Amino acid sequence: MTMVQALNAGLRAAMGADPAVMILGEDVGRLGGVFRVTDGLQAEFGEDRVLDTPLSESGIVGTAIGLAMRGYRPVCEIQFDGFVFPAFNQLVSQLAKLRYRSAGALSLPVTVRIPFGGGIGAVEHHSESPEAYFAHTAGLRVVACSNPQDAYVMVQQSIAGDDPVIFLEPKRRYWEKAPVDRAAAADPLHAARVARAGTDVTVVAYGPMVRTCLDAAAVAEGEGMSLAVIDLRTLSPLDLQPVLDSVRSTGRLVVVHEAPSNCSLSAEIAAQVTEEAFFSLAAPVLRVTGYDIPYPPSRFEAAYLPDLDRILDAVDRSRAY
Amino acid sequence: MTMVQALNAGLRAAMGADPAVMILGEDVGRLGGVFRVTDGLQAEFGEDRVLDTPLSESGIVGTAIGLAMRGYRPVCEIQFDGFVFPAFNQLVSQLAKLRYRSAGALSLPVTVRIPFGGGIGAVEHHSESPEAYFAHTAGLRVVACSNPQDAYVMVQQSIAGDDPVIFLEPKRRYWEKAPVDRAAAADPLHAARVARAGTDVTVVAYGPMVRTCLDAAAVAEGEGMSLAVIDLRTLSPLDLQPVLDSVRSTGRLVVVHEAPSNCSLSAEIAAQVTEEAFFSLAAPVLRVTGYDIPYPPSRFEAAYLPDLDRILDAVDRSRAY
Amino acid sequence: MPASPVSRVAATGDLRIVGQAGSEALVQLLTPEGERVDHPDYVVDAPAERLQSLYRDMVLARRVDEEGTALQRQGQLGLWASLRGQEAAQVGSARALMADDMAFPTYREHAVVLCRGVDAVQIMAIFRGLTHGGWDPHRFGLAPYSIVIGSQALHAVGYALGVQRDAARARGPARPAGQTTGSPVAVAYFGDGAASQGEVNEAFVWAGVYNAPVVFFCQNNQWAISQPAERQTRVPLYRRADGFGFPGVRVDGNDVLAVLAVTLSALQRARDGGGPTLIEAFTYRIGAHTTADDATRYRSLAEVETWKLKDPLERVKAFLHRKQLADPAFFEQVGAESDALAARLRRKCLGMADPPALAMFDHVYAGEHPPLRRQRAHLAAYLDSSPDPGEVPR
Amino acid sequence: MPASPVSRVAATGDLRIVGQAGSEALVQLLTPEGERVDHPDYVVDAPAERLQSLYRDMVLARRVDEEGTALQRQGQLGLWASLRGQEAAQVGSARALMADDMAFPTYREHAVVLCRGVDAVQIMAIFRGLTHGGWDPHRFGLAPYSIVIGSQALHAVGYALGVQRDAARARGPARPAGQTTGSPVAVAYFGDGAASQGEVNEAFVWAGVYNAPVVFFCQNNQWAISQPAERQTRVPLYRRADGFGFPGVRVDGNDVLAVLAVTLSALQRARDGGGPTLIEAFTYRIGAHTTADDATRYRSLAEVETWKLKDPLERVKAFLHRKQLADPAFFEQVGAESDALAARLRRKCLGMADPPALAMFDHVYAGEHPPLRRQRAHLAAYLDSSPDPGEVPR
Ligand SMILES: Cc1ncc(C[n+]2csc(CCOP(=O)(O)OP(=O)(O)O)c2C)c(N)n1
Ligand SMILES: Cc1ncc(C[n+]2csc(CCOP(=O)(O)OP(=O)(O)O)c2C)c(N)n1
Ligand SMILES: [Mg+2]
Ligand SMILES: [Mg+2]
Repeated sequence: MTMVQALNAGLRAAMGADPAVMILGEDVGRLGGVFRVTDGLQAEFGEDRVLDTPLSESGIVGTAIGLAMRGYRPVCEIQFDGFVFPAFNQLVSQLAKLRYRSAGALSLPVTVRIPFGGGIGAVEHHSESPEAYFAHTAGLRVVACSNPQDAYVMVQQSIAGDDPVIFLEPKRRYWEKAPVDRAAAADPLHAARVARAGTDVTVVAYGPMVRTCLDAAAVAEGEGMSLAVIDLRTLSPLDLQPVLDSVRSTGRLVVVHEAPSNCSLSAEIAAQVTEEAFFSLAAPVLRVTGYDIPYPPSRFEAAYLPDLDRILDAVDRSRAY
Repeated sequence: MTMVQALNAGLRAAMGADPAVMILGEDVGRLGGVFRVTDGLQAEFGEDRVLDTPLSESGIVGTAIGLAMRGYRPVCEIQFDGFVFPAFNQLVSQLAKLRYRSAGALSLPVTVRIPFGGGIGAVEHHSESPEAYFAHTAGLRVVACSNPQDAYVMVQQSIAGDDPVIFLEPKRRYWEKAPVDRAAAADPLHAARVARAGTDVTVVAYGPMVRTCLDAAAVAEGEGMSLAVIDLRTLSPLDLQPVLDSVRSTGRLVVVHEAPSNCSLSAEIAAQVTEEAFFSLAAPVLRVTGYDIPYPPSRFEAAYLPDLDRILDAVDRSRAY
Repeated sequence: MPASPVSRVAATGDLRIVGQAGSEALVQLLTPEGERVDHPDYVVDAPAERLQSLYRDMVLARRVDEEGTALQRQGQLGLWASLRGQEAAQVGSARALMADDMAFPTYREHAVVLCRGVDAVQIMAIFRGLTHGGWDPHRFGLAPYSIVIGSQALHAVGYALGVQRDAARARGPARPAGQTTGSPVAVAYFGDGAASQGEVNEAFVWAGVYNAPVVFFCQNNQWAISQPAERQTRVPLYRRADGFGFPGVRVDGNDVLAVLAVTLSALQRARDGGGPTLIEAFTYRIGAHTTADDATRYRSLAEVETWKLKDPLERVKAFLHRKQLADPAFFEQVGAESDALAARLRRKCLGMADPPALAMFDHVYAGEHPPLRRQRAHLAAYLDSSPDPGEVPR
Repeated sequence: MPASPVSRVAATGDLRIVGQAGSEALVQLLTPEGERVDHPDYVVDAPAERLQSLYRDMVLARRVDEEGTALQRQGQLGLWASLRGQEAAQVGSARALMADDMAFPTYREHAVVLCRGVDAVQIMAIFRGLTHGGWDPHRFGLAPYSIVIGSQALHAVGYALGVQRDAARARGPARPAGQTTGSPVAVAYFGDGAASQGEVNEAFVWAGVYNAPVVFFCQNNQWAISQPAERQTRVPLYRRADGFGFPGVRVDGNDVLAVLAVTLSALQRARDGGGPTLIEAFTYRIGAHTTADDATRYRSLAEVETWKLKDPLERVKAFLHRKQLADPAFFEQVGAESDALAARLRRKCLGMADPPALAMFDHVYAGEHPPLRRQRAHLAAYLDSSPDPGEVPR
């Protein structure tokens, strides 16, 4: 099934399992969401549990907090990455901090789903990668799925947990298909995953770039080079153990994401891996990222987004050290 | 004079030099700001130019954008760091992007002053260090002053520039005194500064932590250790040249800030310095930062904030590699 | 079309009120001189015990407030936000609440905290810097103090939406739409300044659209730090509700009886499925914004003196005296109680030990968080290895 | 107290209008059947040439819109947001503006763009993904399209505050407060959905408090993607203004004459120092939200058909015909003009070349930015060294 279908199935399962689970967002009900991730859920679970909201992101997150205080487990949909900022105050100063503020008396099991990233030829504000803002915010958890199986499992895990989760969905991968095994044993939510084993250079990515890195690894294999690809899955807390394990054998690391580089996830990963595996590194950690510009008009995105070539170029540069 | 007085003098000079300069914020007029940074400016320049605003941060930044489009050079005051988030949407999606969106037709010379950081025993939301959010945002410039002389000069430079600037003022240093030479030749706004030369370990900081690092360097000197201290001054764009120059001779770098560490400035600096000076480094870049928790109640802040001891501990650890 | 006035009958134990929001004038039942006046829309019949107990609440609240200011002056607290002048607004509204209602207060609602049954020591712990919160919101029906202005209004609406859903779930699918009689109500407290925040206005949008059982209780104390209320609106604040489709009412915020009546009536309306109400309690901040503020820089002493004449405690006292609804023994007893409370508070406050540093890592997350565990362990090791706190560094 | 109606006389060349906001009913001057009706508050006298030119504007706007949809279908544009049904609201309001007024549009205001004198090709360039903006806001009195819903309302207010200050500076310190006759006005365009955004409501706060020369022009087209307007408010949107202390007026948004009259009157009020007005143009989005939307999932065809009967172009055409204010030659000429515009647009659009990749680094900052310079150089070197774009990677 597609990732959209997998997410839909995951949400349906979560709602079926726990009557406290609610969905709220713009156009999530009758329309089923602009990407149809919530398709059919309102018809199945009722207007009370799948709530079409006013056009107000701060309202979506703010009322979700109140609902959580009343015992609900709200799942918020932010329509596109670029529209999460009106909710920023509620996310950073309220959702992230209310458990701490109440000395543990309040639980905030709120999942905030955000379709993120570029590559779909969209207009401004529809292709952004805001994950670093959230990873920098203590009190939040941040995860990104990269394939239908993970999407199906991780969205349920996020909803089931008692902490707020920013759940990032790689919209350019929404329509890619893969089998989903609903009964498969699942990794914990906050565990990175070795997507492909390899011995020459380690490549780390998450969300939309995992597929791109796997493609790069396939090409590299044809050229006699063995890339390990690690799908981070969890951006906060980071799980760098598989990365460190791999780097200790490859000695080389390339980190890939779409977001601009300044103070990004790749910076954090480079800093931590270098600190932990200093003597294992044969080359500095190299970063393949979006540029430090606003997301450009879509005709530029092929040049803006990390692609197979830029990844392999970084791999080459790493090996040249 | 104190840093508050230096900022006040800098703002007065900027307003005197250019009638397009305006100040807007909560309580900036009659009261002169809760820290008195704008003291006397409304009396001197009139209510039209020093505007007491409604309690609405998004309004402050949003109307400043409109004023800039009409040819003004607004200086916004956000009362405390923790209250900048209601304005986040205007800052990130509007102020940072409108020049780009208009293909260069619009100029947004807006300075957003934010008293930031902890150490003053305040209640929640009054001690935060949000700089990474802004440094991660392309289209913004971000600077932090550490002493009265820089405060005086940098606030004028920020106002005079044609780009939006997030101007961070270390509130715990507001009342520290130092002479200000109004006629002194000034560094460019976006240049880091060697605050103290040294040969054993390089220490980088900005804003409130510069004084702490200089104190640590003084203690270290007593122990026969020579620390170079670099005051970053500019967080976006970063000016890492003085850091690289120093690291190429010391081989060791410690980065210090109050903000939580995940995806922070210290991550970026560690990543970049390691990439640029890989073979010069005798030890990984070490980071002394706030913990990845919400800013704690004030009775914890002595343990939360990097202090002289924690800095010297990191220096020792660096030297132990 | 002005928001249509809806008649409600609210009863709480001894008190019977027939009230309706939507009238134009300030609702007042007790003048500053302590005269009982009638109001066409709020017909209230309150026995002596109720008036005594409201008076007592206000005296105790004022005493806690005075103690807070004193403790701050003596360096025992980092800051104090005084409620002086707003006792009637807070006590009158908080005493209208049922135990299972949920109040969402700001940093100034100390009297609300007391009325909800929380020990005043908990407030001191916040301003002493020991905790950001502390009481259990579920146990007391009281959310943590909100410091980011206006942010709590949406939480109240969300809570109210939850209540709506609970009622629907309890009643099953066949419930008549909108009827939630007897179920809890959420009350959002905020100030005149907060009315300018986008989030508060979004809360109005949501409350109107979903007909949420929520009461917006705005204490217009005339000032937001140095900004007079005219810097937030050019028409009376209670009128803001009109444009969102629910009633607004302005009540004399220094008249505890009127506040109680208006709040009870709004709560009943919400319980009956009538949706939200905005109450503007017209009052005054007698003190500075906080102990860190110098109010003489921006407002006249004359203004403050005028408002002191409208003191919320004095008018009840005068009324109780004049009508012989309380004897000197009552006033003596309240005085003694308040002395005891102050003494206890001071003793407890001075006795509060600083928490161990490592406790700052608690309650950030519910679940496991390895990086935080490592940071905590790192600090623990560091603290073990470092010299006594008293020593000069290194 | 409803916001007090204020009479204004507005004149623009051939047109004389006496109007006042604040009346209860929908303002209409031309019925869907093309009958001219009187309105007590807006007495309008419009010559034939004016009606013809408004009609022409609407025809051209509709044609541009149709071309946009067609080009998107053919893969030439990434997306198109159709204005169909809203021609009168946009043309009527935009034609009320003076050259030095400043409009702040959303992604759907194509007719406003045309009326401000911008080449329609510039709109295509945005939806083709070549640029985020493009026209010079200063030259055309038109800010860039705003996509983040509601964000532009505060910019309009800020611009208006700037105008206020310019006037004060020009007139010197002795000016009578609030008088700014003749100076520009800022106009914020937004939709029914946007009215739920906090920022829009903050814009109302600021506009009211500072009496800013701004007009809020809300096109209530009944839908925000799949959400009906009742999901944003339970009372008519124009009433929102009441609570912020300025007049709101609801106008038939499919009646170009009424929109023109109401907007002119509101602009004049702002120019005279009378402050802000909220205009709710009651209209309908005939098409889907955008070409990416499937409106059949959430609304009935019957509803759309009903609104088609209220077409903004047809009623003017009928009126012109019936009153013999335009001859067949006029309609023919407008048709020919519209054909030519469409052909030109299509030709230009197909001819738009992709920009060089390195241009994406332009206009991020005004000043020097070394890291960006390095990133640009790095990409340049990489592009130089990499294989032809046509080749299979590596
Ligand atoms: C979002 C935000 N901005 C600014 C502040 C700083 N601040 C604290 S209290 C206050 C004034 C609040 O006024 P009001 O809402 O009337 O409440 P009052 O203090 O009068 O009880 C301000 C500006 C804040 N706490 N939150
Ligand atoms: C802040 C924000 N949230 C969500 C969106 C996604 N979105 C685009 S248009 C739209 C509906 C807008 O409705 P309305 O304001 O009535 O304008 P209309 O499209 O009807 O012209 C939504 C939800 C957005 N652009 N910005
Ligand atoms: Mg107030
Ligand atoms: Mg609409």
